[in-house]
Amino acid sequence: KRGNIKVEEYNQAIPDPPCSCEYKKGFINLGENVFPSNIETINCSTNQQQSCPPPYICKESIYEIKILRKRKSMAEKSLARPTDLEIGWVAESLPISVGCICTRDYVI
Amino acid sequence: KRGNIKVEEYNQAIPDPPCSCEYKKGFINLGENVFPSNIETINCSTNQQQSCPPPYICKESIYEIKILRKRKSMAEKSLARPTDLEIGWVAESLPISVGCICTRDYVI
Amino acid sequence: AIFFSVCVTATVVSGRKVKAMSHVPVLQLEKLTNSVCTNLYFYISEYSSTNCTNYFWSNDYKVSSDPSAVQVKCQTAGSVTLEVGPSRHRQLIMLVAEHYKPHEEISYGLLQPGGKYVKLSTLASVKYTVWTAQLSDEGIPYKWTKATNVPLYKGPSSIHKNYDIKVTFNGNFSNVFTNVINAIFTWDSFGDDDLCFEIVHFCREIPLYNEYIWPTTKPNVTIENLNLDEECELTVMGAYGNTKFQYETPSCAEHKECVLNNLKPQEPKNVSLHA
Amino acid sequence: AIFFSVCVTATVVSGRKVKAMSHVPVLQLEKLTNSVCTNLYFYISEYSSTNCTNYFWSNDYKVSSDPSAVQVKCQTAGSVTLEVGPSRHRQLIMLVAEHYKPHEEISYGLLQPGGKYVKLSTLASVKYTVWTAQLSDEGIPYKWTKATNVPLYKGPSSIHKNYDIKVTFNGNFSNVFTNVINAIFTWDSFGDDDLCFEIVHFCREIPLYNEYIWPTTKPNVTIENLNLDEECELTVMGAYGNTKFQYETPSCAEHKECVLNNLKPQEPKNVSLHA
Repeated sequence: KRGNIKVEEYNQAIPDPPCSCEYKKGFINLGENVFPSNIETINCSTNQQQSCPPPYICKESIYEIKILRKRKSMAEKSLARPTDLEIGWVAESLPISVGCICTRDYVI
Repeated sequence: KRGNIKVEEYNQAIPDPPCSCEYKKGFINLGENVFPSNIETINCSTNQQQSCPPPYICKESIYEIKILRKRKSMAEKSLARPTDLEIGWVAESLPISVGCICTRDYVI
Repeated sequence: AIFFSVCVTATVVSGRKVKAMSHVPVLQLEKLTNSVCTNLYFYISEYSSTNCTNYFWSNDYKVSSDPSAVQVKCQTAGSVTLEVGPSRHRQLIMLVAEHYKPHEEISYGLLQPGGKYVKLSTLASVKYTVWTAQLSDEGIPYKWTKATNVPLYKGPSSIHKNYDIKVTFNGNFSNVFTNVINAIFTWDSFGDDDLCFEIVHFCREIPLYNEYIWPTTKPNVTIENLNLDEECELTVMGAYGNTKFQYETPSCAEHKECVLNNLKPQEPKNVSLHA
Repeated sequence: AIFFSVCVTATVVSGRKVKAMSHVPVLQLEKLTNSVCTNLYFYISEYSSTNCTNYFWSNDYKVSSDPSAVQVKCQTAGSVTLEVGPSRHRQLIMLVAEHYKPHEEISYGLLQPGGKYVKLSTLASVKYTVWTAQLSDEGIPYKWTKATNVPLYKGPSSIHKNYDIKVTFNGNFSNVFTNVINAIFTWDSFGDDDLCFEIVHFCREIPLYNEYIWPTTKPNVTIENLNLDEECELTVMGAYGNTKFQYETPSCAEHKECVLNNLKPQEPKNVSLHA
């Protein structure tokens, strides 16, 4: 497997940090009536990873982005948006995964 | 210092994972002519942190979000945007920090 | 040949109104008509736009004799917030500038019946006059009134003052997981030039929330659905600058019912840690 | 009294044009006029909108006798991509529907001189007719032409086919840090119903990039500024579904000059690790 950080083989032969998590990048396609229409996401390759042993586990770290969607009716509530933006667009928040971190494994 | 994860004192007395990074949340205010106008960011409290000893260091993990800004002239290049969105708005990408992770310390 | 419907609009439009707007290019007047007649679709159920477009400019106007009818409450480089005498009818409030570039529009707001405040976007160093009108059920403006002038924006206040922010909590402290804690923030206003605010709030586990606070001498905001043992931050942005207020939500430990609820039998996990 | 300028528009407008558009509500016609006359500000330097607004509908129209003038190249649930005979003049291409709700607009695109393709937004299950016109330097449409009809969208193809994606690289392989590697992707099109594509690309260290590929029988895209030793992914979205293509950029090890450039003297760091 190629080092996931490009310079590894050349000038710093340091192992991965003890609790790093392998991840895969993907994207969500929200279609033509949403801005942005394609959004990058990061998923943990598998939850239980070797370099993040129990009681820890690799978990996706969530970040909430703001998106604009075409309005269907006035009933739809919009988050704060620029005064000048046409009323036909509604602002919403969308939680996405932007990382994969080694953290406590909660049994909730 | 209060545990930064709320249940710590009650049913799972597990220490922080060996290489976790302390972080502070903040935000950037981009003003009224940009959507979204306020964007959450995460900064590492300090780079060299006790729980992420050398040769590792806490580093901000960058994610690129898409924003809309009022167009000033036709010369401005726009990223992909919905066909119906007024031409008066330009789509751009903005790298922001969405996490603080313990990783190799490159001397580049 | 006559393009019938457009001309109909023309003949009934009262000339007197035109003189007051005569300096405004037709494109901007028509863009206002279209934008209002389009957006009313979202405000009025079973609404037909034809009358709105045809008769938009068909009523007289007068110059307001009552200066308090419309008051400039707050200004920033890019906006002005106005207080308008509330009315039982829907109201149109607009800013008419001295000149327009083709891509610029007449900035306007629609107030539902009883609405008092509207925030309109402005361009720096442009002088505006406020016009108001009431809207019939078909969206046709009447009682056009030429109201106050908007003074040129003097820039942000040069002196920075810290807002004295206070927080109180209410909600359900009984269980650490199902908590619905609300935080109520209040702070002082430094006077009539300090009535509008923007707030940004977030916690470690709760994403950013942002809200515009309409003009008030007793500014306050309530943030809902917080949890116990959280570290949070509220930033208040006002005429005298930004003030950051860091705080912690109540701890489960301080509330008997929360501690009792959480004394579940504790099965130890086999904790093994290897670097 | 007569609202002078608006009426001028009315009298010179040719009736014949109106009959073809007579089913379109005035609001939608005026919104089109205003939107075009506003946006031209961004297309034409020293442009005045007054003439554009006043004389927008002042020229005749004819029904196109040349079916190939405008061709429907691709359709999705929310859009149609048209190929238009290129012209030395700026062109206006628009979709006229059978009926409009107040908040709906005539979907249109402006093509700079020589432009061939335009993507217009559509509502599912609505029939459209394509109209084109050339624009004078003042933005006034002439040679209005009623061209082809847009067939109703038949839905995505039921069969899924994988696109056979190939990549080649060019650029500067000399140094692992300053690399400017470009990846050139080509894939096959499955025929005339498979000419438009959308691509999404990203690598471990390179953020998402997204682009619309205009109609072509030889689809290709070039992604610039990649670095060596990268793991990347290109997704091609076409009429026959999405195909994901995972690949690795060339490795520094495979390029002599890159390896030589990187043989810097290696000072060991005191590596101490404690859990």
